[in-house]
Amino acid sequence: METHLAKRVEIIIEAPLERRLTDALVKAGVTGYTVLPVSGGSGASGQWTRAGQVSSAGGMVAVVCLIRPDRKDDLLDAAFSVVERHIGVVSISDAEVLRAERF
Amino acid sequence: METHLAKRVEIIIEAPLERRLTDALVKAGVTGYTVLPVSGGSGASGQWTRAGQVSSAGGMVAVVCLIRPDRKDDLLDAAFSVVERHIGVVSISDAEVLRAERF
Amino acid sequence: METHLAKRVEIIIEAPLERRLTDALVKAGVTGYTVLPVSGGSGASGQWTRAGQVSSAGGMVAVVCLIRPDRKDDLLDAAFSVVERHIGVVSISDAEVLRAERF
Amino acid sequence: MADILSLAASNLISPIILSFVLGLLAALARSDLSVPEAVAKGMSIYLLFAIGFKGGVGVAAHGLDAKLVGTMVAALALSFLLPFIAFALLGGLTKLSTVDKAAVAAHYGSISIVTFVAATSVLESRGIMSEGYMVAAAAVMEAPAILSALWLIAWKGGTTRTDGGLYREILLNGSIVLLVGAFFIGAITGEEGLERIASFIVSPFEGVLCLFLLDMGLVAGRGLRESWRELGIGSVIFGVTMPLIGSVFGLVAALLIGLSPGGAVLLMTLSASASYIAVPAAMRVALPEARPSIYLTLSLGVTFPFNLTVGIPLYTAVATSIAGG
Amino acid sequence: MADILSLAASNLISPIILSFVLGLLAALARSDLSVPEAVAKGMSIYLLFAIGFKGGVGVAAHGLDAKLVGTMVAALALSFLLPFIAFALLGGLTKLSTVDKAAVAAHYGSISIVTFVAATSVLESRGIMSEGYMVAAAAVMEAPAILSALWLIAWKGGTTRTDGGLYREILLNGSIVLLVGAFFIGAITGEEGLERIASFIVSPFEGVLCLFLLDMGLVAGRGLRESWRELGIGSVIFGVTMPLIGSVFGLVAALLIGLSPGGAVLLMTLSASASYIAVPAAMRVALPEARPSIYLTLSLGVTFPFNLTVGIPLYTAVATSIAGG
Amino acid sequence: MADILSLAASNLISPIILSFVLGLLAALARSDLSVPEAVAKGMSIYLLFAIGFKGGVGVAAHGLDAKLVGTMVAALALSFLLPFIAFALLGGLTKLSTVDKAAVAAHYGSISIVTFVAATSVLESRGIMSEGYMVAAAAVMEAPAILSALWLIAWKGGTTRTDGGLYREILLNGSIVLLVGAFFIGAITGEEGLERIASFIVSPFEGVLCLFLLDMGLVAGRGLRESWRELGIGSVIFGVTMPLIGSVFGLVAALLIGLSPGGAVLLMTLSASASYIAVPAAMRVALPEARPSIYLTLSLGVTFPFNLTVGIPLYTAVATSIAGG
Ligand SMILES: Nc1ncnc2c1ncn2[C@@H]1O[C@H](COP(=O)(O)O)[C@@H](O)[C@H]1O
Ligand SMILES: Nc1ncnc2c1ncn2[C@@H]1O[C@H](COP(=O)(O)O)[C@@H](O)[C@H]1O
Ligand SMILES: Nc1ncnc2c1ncn2[C@@H]1O[C@H](COP(=O)(O)O)[C@@H](O)[C@H]1O
Ligand code: NA
Ligand code: NA
Ligand code: NA
Repeated sequence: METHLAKRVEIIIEAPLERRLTDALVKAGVTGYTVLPVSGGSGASGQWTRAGQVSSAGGMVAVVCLIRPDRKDDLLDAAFSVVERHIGVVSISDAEVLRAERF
Repeated sequence: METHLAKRVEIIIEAPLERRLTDALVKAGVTGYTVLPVSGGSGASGQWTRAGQVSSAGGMVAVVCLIRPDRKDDLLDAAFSVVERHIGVVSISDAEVLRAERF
Repeated sequence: METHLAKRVEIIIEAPLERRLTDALVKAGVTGYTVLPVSGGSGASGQWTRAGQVSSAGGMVAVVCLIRPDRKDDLLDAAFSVVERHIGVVSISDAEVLRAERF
Repeated sequence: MADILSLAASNLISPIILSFVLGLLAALARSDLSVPEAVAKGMSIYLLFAIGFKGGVGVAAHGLDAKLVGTMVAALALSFLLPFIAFALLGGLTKLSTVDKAAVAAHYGSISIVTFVAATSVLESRGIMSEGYMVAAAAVMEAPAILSALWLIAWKGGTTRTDGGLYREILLNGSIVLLVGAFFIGAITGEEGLERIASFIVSPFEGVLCLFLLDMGLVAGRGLRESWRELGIGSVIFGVTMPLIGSVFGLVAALLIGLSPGGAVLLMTLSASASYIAVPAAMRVALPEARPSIYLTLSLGVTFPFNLTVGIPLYTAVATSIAGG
Repeated sequence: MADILSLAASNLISPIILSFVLGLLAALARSDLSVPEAVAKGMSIYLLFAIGFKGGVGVAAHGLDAKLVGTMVAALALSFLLPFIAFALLGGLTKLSTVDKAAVAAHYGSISIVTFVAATSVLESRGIMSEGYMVAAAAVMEAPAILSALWLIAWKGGTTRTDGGLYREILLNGSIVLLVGAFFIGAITGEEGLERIASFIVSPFEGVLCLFLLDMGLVAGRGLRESWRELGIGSVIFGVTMPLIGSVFGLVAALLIGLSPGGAVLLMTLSASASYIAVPAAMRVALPEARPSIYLTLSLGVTFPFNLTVGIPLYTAVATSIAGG
Repeated sequence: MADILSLAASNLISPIILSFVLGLLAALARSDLSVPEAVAKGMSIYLLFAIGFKGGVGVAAHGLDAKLVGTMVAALALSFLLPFIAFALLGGLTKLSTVDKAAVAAHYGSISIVTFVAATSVLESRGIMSEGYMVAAAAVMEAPAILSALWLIAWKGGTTRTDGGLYREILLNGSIVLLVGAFFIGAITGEEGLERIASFIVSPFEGVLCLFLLDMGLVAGRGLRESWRELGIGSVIFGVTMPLIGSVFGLVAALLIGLSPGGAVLLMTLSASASYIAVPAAMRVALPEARPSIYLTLSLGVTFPFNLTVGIPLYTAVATSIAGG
């Protein structure tokens, strides 16, 4: 099966910023993204869990984005513009994908 | 701690196909897989969210599968046979695992 | 955008052990982690799904941890001490991160 | 006519309809109001269980009548037949691909259980009786239309993905199993069983229906906002014409069988309504090339609100005046 | 005074308060008791829908009175004004940064709908009537305080992140839309509508409130356990003083408008309560540097229990004796 | 005997049992019917809160009687003792490893709160009174059996993983905390408190129980389908014998204490039932080598349905005829 090089970008960001991030990603030219729920975590700003929460404020989501390697910088710029002042982490790893025409 | 080379395959696929995919994976010889819920996303076929949905039709799941590197082709063939006509993405990255005897 | 090398460790572990694992990670010096819900899976000990479950016993969670590469061994030792006798998988992949000062 | 209008007006200002409208408006205005998926599924389980159970109790109380078999046969026939009519109508009104037309047709041959529930709730508020086994007719009509759609595709030379698993999935679909199962539980335990759980499945029923319709409004509104551009005017005309055509078939069947006016209203509603749970999932497996932005938007965004606001009062007025109210 | 104490005591041993205490204790003792997020959101949707609907029915039943406009203006003014008082008070009592002070101030200018609901439930159990449109006042008070906080930051030379989207999000926040929407549905369908869904939104209301407060106790307790170290004694004093100050402003406004004693209690409660849903989400977007460990812990861990246990009985006693009970 | 059979038959056709059967059949037939995890947890919170609260109100109404202490001591003793009997019986009937035997034994010393709830619901429908504090006995019996199992392992030379955290987790387990907490809330607020929330925790109780048992049937059926191959015939015999043995111990204890017939039924049911929430989670931590496919399948797939269908009517018949009904 033929595969193609790609980058897998995973952005863990506060839930209230989800739409702003995905809008920025789309503007930066990504063809798609997937949002995974996050149930808890810990970092410099303390520990948290979604259990029993009503407000979206106390939670994060993970946005996974597969992109062609040459789009990496645009995407990171876009992501960073949203994440900049906020808590959350951005990681990038090398990946291969099937069906490169989709990215 | 000794680690062993492996591949991490992540398949984001429509929820109604989950069982077909995992059956195909098992047939292709994977020793295990893990299914993560997906709460929303966007791609060529538009944007979606699971919020308020009752039908499984309007949603996707992420299936993560750690395999020995030499099993990669079998697995991709199996995955592709299911994903082929459907929306969704398949990505593979290099990984190391503990306890290689499990894979 | 400047990125820094890191390791992305993903630990899929039984839900009742979540707190023990995260405590061990924190002790081993990780600066943060993120917990993702897992809805089902399969492995040597059979197939399972969270659907309809009340007890935390029949389920797993995925703990994702981004670390500086030099912390990898400490973290794996810590993770292994918890996972050792239990079912579950640990995988590590290379990654880059933004904002290295956070890790 | 004045009667229909007044019925429609009084129907329109019910909490049920207004809750749907609230959800629709909130979604169109891009409010972040949303119902968690688990809660929506929970309410749907509640509604299916309650409506099935009450149908079963109805059968236990009033006995099986001779019309039961006729009703089931008619339901089966309608569900097989209506997709062909829908397919032909779509051919006349739209330029959709064969696959899209077949997928839409499958939705309109199948049924929307919430539309059915809303109709029973209207009947109840007007004191119109109906046959308890109409719930079984609803269950019978869920799946056959999918086969018609697959047959249409095969006939047009297209390919579908129908492994053996698909038929089991369609038949043992969660909502069918729950509806039928609850129906049997109701039929077995009867009035006595109902009494024990009435304050759970009867009294709060209409309130839960409000919140569920709020959610349906949110989902429908989100779908419309995302996909209305893909719907041509022809599709929209289809979305309001097809239920009317379907309801006529339902009415004729009801008259032939000799159903009560309430039963006729329900068979009309079933024929007029379009699926939004079982069929979409089956389509994703069997006809992945068909676009949900067409079939879901039509079924949930056009036909569902049409039936809720105009359709049900209309079918009620027609059936009660023709079938003798 | 004895009256207040006995009111407070009888209030304290209600299932509602005790459920909150149970949640609080369970969280402090690190029990793994927890309510799933989806269930908590489901209960919150139920409570907002029920309280909005009943408010609307109240307006439909008793008619709009001339005080309505006054109440809305007062609610708006209070929500704009209180953050400035809170900001000043925080300046005197704590060493918090400007950003933290502004964020806390926004919470105290806004309202906690559960505190409001708990107050209505106390009023009901004492047979004290209140104006139905107080629910609309609650909705009006949700958002304006956010603007005051942003203005405070700008005035102090700080920067906020306020794209156009933010204002839409604040105004079309799910809880505001649901509360206002349900209010209108209640007002349109009136007593007749209420009757159809009363066994859903009226009878089980207080029981659902118990479970919701159990969850609030769990969340508040977890917050306190995690963050109490970051709260200085000054902040805690603020957390119990500010509601009292707020309630006095609410009382004065109520007297000026001429609200009924029950209405006065509710306006006092609104002024005294601090947001824990809409404002925190807005703060995460607009003032990301402000620490949730301060503003959420104060609002949910200090002021919420204070109002629940001491505040509401106190406001009830004061309002009924001054506004003529 | 005829009495027992008629009791059993009338029990079997209750909506509660039939809902369980429906879930079981749906899972065995591989239907995709499923209840979301959050909804299942929400229902379990509701049931624990309601049953605890009602027990507390019972104590408040009828007062503490001298038997209370005896009941708690007996409950404690039974929970410590029964695992040893189960362990020995498993040794005779099966070839399971020591670890598996100990884990199964822990489950049978502990209790299933849903079985308890189903028994109270049978008692209520027959108008048989029972002591309110039986709920407290249920809470007392949740955890001690775990210690017996760990002790059995240590005695056999095995190793367990018991850090200090484990004991806190077992004792402050969510379901124990909620049950005991609700019991105290009920005892404190009494009949007056109950009245305020009765239409939430009393009237819809049996209906919620139906849906919860539907879910239990689904989970049990899935477990059976997945793991029945691992159960030998010996294990299955254990799964229906052990509850009978347990119930005899419960009966003897009840007679020694002088419990009412209803109380005796409940103590028998507690002794006969096997845990499916608290113990499995503790086993995953302390005895990871024990196989859930054995202990969960036995507890949920064999013993739970046995008690629900045969056990409870049998215990009721025996207790009422011996303890003087
Ligand atoms: N090293 C890390 N690995 C994985 N997730 C992290 C890490 N650091 C932070 N996070 C996630 O990001 C959130 C905010 O982190 P922080 O800004 O450090 O408080 C945490 O609650 C975690 O969910
Ligand atoms: N580049 C991508 N990165 C991550 N997820 C994607 C990507 N493209 C598509 N997806 C996911 O796959 C689904 C279907 O994509 P598509 O087939 O492009 O409509 C989307 O809704 C996303 O959840
Ligand atoms: N190869 C694998 N890839 C991904 N997840 C796995 C794999 N093997 C096991 N798992 C996960 O770990 C759980 C326990 O695995 P096991 O210990 O093999 O029963 C499974 O139910 C899966 O959720
Ligand atoms: Na139809
Ligand atoms: Na306020
Ligand atoms: Na037992």
